[in-house]
Amino acid sequence: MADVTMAQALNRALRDSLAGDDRVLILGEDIGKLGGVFRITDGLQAEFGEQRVFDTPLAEAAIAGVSLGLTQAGWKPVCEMQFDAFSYPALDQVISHIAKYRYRSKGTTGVPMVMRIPFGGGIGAAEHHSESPETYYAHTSGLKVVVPSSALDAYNLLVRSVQDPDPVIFFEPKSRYWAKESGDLAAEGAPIGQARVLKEGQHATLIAWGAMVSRCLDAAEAAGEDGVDVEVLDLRSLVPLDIETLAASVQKTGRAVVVHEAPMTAGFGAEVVARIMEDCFDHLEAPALRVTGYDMPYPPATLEEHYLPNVDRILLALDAVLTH
Amino acid sequence: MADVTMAQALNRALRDSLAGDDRVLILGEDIGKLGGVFRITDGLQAEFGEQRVFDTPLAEAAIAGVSLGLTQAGWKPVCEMQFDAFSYPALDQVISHIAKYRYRSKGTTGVPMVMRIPFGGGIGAAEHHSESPETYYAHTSGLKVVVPSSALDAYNLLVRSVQDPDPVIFFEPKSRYWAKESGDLAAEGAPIGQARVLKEGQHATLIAWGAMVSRCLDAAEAAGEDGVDVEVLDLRSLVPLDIETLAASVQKTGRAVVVHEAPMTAGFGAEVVARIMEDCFDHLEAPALRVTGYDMPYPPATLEEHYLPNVDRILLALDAVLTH
Amino acid sequence: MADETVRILAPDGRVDEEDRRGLDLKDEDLRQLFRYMVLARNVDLECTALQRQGELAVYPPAIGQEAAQIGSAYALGERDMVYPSYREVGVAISRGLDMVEYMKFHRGTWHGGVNDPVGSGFGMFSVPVGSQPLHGTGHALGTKLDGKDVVTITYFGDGATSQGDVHEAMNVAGVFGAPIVFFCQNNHWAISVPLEKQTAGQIYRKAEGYGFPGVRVDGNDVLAVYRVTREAVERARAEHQPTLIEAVTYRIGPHSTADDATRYRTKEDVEAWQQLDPIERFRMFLETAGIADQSVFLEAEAEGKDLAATVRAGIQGAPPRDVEDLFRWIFAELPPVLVRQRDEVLRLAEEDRDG
Amino acid sequence: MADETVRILAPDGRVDEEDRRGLDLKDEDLRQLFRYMVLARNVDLECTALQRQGELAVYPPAIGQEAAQIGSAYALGERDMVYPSYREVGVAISRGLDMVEYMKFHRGTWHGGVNDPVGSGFGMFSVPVGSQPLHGTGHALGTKLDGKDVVTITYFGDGATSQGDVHEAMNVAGVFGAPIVFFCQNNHWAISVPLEKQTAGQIYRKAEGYGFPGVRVDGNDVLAVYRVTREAVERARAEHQPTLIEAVTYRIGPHSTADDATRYRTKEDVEAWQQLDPIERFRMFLETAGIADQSVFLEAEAEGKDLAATVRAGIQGAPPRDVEDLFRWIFAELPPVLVRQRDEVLRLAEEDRDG
Ligand SMILES: Cc1ncc(C[n+]2csc(CCOP(=O)(O)OP(=O)(O)O)c2C)c(N)n1
Ligand SMILES: Cc1ncc(C[n+]2csc(CCOP(=O)(O)OP(=O)(O)O)c2C)c(N)n1
Ligand SMILES: [Mg+2]
Ligand SMILES: [Mg+2]
Repeated sequence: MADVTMAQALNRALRDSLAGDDRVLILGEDIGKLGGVFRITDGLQAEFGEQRVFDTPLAEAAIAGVSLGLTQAGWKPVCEMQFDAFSYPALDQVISHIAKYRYRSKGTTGVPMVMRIPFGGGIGAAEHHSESPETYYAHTSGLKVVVPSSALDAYNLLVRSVQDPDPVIFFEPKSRYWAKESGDLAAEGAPIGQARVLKEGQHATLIAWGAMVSRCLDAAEAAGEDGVDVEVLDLRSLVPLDIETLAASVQKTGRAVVVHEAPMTAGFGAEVVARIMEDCFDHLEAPALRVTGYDMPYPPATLEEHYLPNVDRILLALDAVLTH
Repeated sequence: MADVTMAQALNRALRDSLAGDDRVLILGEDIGKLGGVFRITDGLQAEFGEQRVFDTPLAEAAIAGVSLGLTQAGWKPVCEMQFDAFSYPALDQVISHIAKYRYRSKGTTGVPMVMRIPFGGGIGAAEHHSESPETYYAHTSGLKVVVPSSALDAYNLLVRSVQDPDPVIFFEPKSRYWAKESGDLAAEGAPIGQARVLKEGQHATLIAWGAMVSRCLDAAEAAGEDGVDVEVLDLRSLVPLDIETLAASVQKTGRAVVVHEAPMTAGFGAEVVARIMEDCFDHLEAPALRVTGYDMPYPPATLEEHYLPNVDRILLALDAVLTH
Repeated sequence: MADETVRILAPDGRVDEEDRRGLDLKDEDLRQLFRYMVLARNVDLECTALQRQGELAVYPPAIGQEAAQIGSAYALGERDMVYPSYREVGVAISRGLDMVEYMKFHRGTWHGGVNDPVGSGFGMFSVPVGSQPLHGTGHALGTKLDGKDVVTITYFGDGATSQGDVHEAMNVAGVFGAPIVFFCQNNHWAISVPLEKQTAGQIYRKAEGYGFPGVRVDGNDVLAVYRVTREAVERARAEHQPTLIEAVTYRIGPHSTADDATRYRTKEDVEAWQQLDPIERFRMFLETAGIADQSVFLEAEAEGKDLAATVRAGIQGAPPRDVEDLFRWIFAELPPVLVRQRDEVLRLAEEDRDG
Repeated sequence: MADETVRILAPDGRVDEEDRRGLDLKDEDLRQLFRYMVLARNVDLECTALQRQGELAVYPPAIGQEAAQIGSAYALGERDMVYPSYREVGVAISRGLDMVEYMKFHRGTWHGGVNDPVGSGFGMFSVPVGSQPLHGTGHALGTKLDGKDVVTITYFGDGATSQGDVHEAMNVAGVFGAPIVFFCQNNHWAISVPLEKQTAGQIYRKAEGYGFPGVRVDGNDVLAVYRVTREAVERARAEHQPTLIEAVTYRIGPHSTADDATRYRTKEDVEAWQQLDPIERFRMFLETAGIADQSVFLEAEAEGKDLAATVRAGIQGAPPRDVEDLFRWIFAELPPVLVRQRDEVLRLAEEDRDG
């Protein structure tokens, strides 16, 4: 049992996937010799060769569309979008084809591919490098949308994503790349489609995914010091969404706050609140609230601390639902 | 006071905008001689010339990006995406530039353009011609997102959109293009950012936009026959959202159902429910529910009736909130 | 058409004998080409009629483009793969697809065109213009990685050449040496937008920028189309080099049955091209060269009528699919949210049936 | 570089005298070109240093690309408009931008680069690779519609040529005869991806497909760059014809200060190009031709150091903007939801300040 960062865990998941299944390919910008700008693919080209791990021209629509084509030649491509906002040129291929091909082809032609997207803020990056576009994907029927929050689960989820028969959009919380977790790397964690209760509690439920999970854990700890017993739910999988675990938790606590980095309006937090409304209404002691990024373009690095949900804002919201 | 279809009203709005402001331009695919596949731009090129109204090459990213460039040369472009799903190739330009340029340029360089997108199903069209992508846009900070539901308001909203200093994504409900309304065309209706109560009622609020508004009115009428007095709210403007009118109505009735064609998960209905949760919780007698398209790619034409919210499904949801 | 356009058959059916001898086509093949073209024409006309009668929702006629479609498809090997747009009825016929299934797309009973794209070697209809060449490039790259002896061909229109995706597909194919043929049917129109408003360049010369050959061919000359495609296919197979082919032809019909082409072009525009009809041209050649006679022509016609009748019989009154099918193929396994949604739909459908 | 590459100055500073006389540049202009290049080099190096010292978040060095940037920008008229990427420090300097404001992008105090893109004739930084040529095409089309005597130039890299947007921009510009110059700095790298993995074609020959001229120029030869850009600008102005220019140069530095270029290229790769340094080459020419002497060179250096010092002084410790600014420029008028959000942020910021 050693400490491992999320970046290392992801790298290992890719390595083990390449080693375990000779139909797996890795492609993207700068993922070869460079090993990716975050080094997630470090060493993979050297180990598996340029046929299995290769750089593409600088064209995200092409990376997506070519990946789809590769699946139809029997491959399982894992492609990388270099940063969140650079996945947008690929949206048409994702929405119009990758998400729809199984449906369109009456189930004959699934799309077993993974699109990895490093996402989110908090790393002091330039414009277009800190966005949280998960809603665009979660609203696109036919895609699975997965977001790990810790190193070990990142390994587990990525290996499972590569094995999944359907297209998985795999969001990697950049600001957690270097966060460590102790344990063995194994794809033995919860499958895609299950949420995890990371901390049990009785008074309120905090719901998050990606980088906001650790922030919620921090908030829960702070609240605990004031005697408030907060449950923390890591959704992990936005699509399929684990309504059962979500409803069970909120029905128990009667109070919920969902936290995400993306802007509030039509963010995935709204979906979580809507599900709580539908499935937990009679158990609610207070309105389920959202703590999110604001409805603005992602701000410049030196101001991002004001934009991102922080422990204070989460505690304020907890206070609001607890005192309602 | 004559009967006018929404298609005619939109055509007149564009005509009057071109006539009233010589900086207005119209561009898109097949919008010149053909007058657009729905004839919304019929006769405009003949009247205003090929300098003001012109066809572009078949490239939606170009239409969007070139429109942005045109604003920086002092023009007010109104561009057309031929169908909903064909707006996706332009998403990168919309999200990364059109929505952000005012912000990025510290307010010096707004983007006074309109992107018209005929949207929605119910017209028996082929794949990719019936989608409801409003969530993608509503979740993109920096855009206004507007959806008329009737001919007169379509005129009013389009004229106002063209005059707006910010980028407006203007969704046109295709299945209502040929629906008539009686009255004078004038930009004297409610401004962008205000919802309209189309029918007052005491027992529950139906909330919709675009083509689903008339379906809600039908449902309200049917409910009325059973003595249920339903209020119908036409949001008109998803961004900015008129939370005041929304909250006032739901606080009054205590019951709400939101209806849209787009798939449920992370659809804009979730945002409406989340706002109701936040602003009306103590007034709610029942959970606010959603009646939406299902979480699937838009189905083939011969099955779309099963996908689209219909009066029966709306009545079922009304019943659920009324009997909760 | 400029000098650089490859042509074997003159519009009056005369042929450059040397060119012809250079072709690896037996008389039998020539008759087969003719046959496919006639089949395509018949099915195409029938489908336009079926749409007028309300049996199809919409149909995009391919009339006039038969030489481009049949000539190119005939140059493919059995296991080669096609990524089409929505107008490739001729390609589909000569690849042996089930044309009733194919037309169900246009009836709106399901998306896509055929059941199993990979199995049939014919990708699903691609409606978003210009999006499918990327799939073709990916497929071609995939077969190359496997060392398979498979060539991929992708069809798209003149309008599609304006799309970024088409550029990206060609560029990527060039970089990876993907065994693919980019086959552009320049039919002079993208709905109402004429070629000269689509690009100021020459389509086939766009290949220069990608480092592989670009060829322009008379798209109404089935022999020339066959020859340039054959060469391109061989180049792809043997040298892993892509080719861009611009087949210059004309959209004789409207963009689709929903289109009113009189709004943007004249009868004269069309008539000039009707003179260049690819089937009649080829027929004259076959007759003059003594390769086929009236009986062959009549037989092809009859077969065409038969196929058209089969399509009509298969499509006429074809029912919508089961409501359950709505939910069958979204994911390999239906997640809980969709189970709820399916149950609602099935309940409602049943209630409907029951009264 | 192949024959077709335009060059006036040999790497050793020798010049084709006839070529040189053909230039509309006085000795004064030549000294000015040199001055700008030296300013750019100095600011560039300073900013790399500032980043290392933590004063900038990240910086993309332009070292080695000064001739391409200065030579092309010098060919513009005063009212012409630039749509840059993120590496155009030399263009910015020679267009007279406030370089402290410019660098605030790299400090992360705001996006975009300068205050008023239209007013300053210099668009905002465009980070999404290849996205800005479309804005340039739109702007150029807009000025043409107004009959204005304005030319637009847009800068992008070799990597950007793979993007669909760049293709679409050139194609649309060709169709509309937009007065624009597409200026590609082929610096051989897109982060770690070398040119040969970016495209199998020649960049300048991509213009063939769009029906306008494509020119390749030695991008380390400021005179040749000036000449081809001048010609392109005049062609745009007088004939409304776009031009694609490929300036062949080299990214001497890492992609950005965050990049470790040793992972993908050797010292030797870089050294070969360091021999071709554009400033030294031009200096030798100026000296040999008697146009400038040591005093001019020293003066330029001194001025460069001054400008670098100004940038340093302006940027060092530059505070973040006010929290209020977060909400100032989202819409012309702040809608209710954002008013709520702003009030929350301001309340929290105040509480923070108060303890
Ligand atoms: C991305 C996209 N934009 C717009 C459309 C609408 N549309 C359908 S076909 C067509 C014209 C296509 O022209 P071309 O590529 O020349 O092919 P052709 O129809 O002539 O065979 C257009 C604009 C579409 N299907 N996809
Ligand atoms: C759409 C997009 N994809 C990826 C990136 C990440 N990225 C930033 S610069 C760069 C390489 C650009 O290469 P090139 O166009 O040659 O310009 P250069 O940096 O060499 O000046 C990449 C991949 C980006 N900024 N935008
Ligand atoms: Mg065409
Ligand atoms: Mg480069």
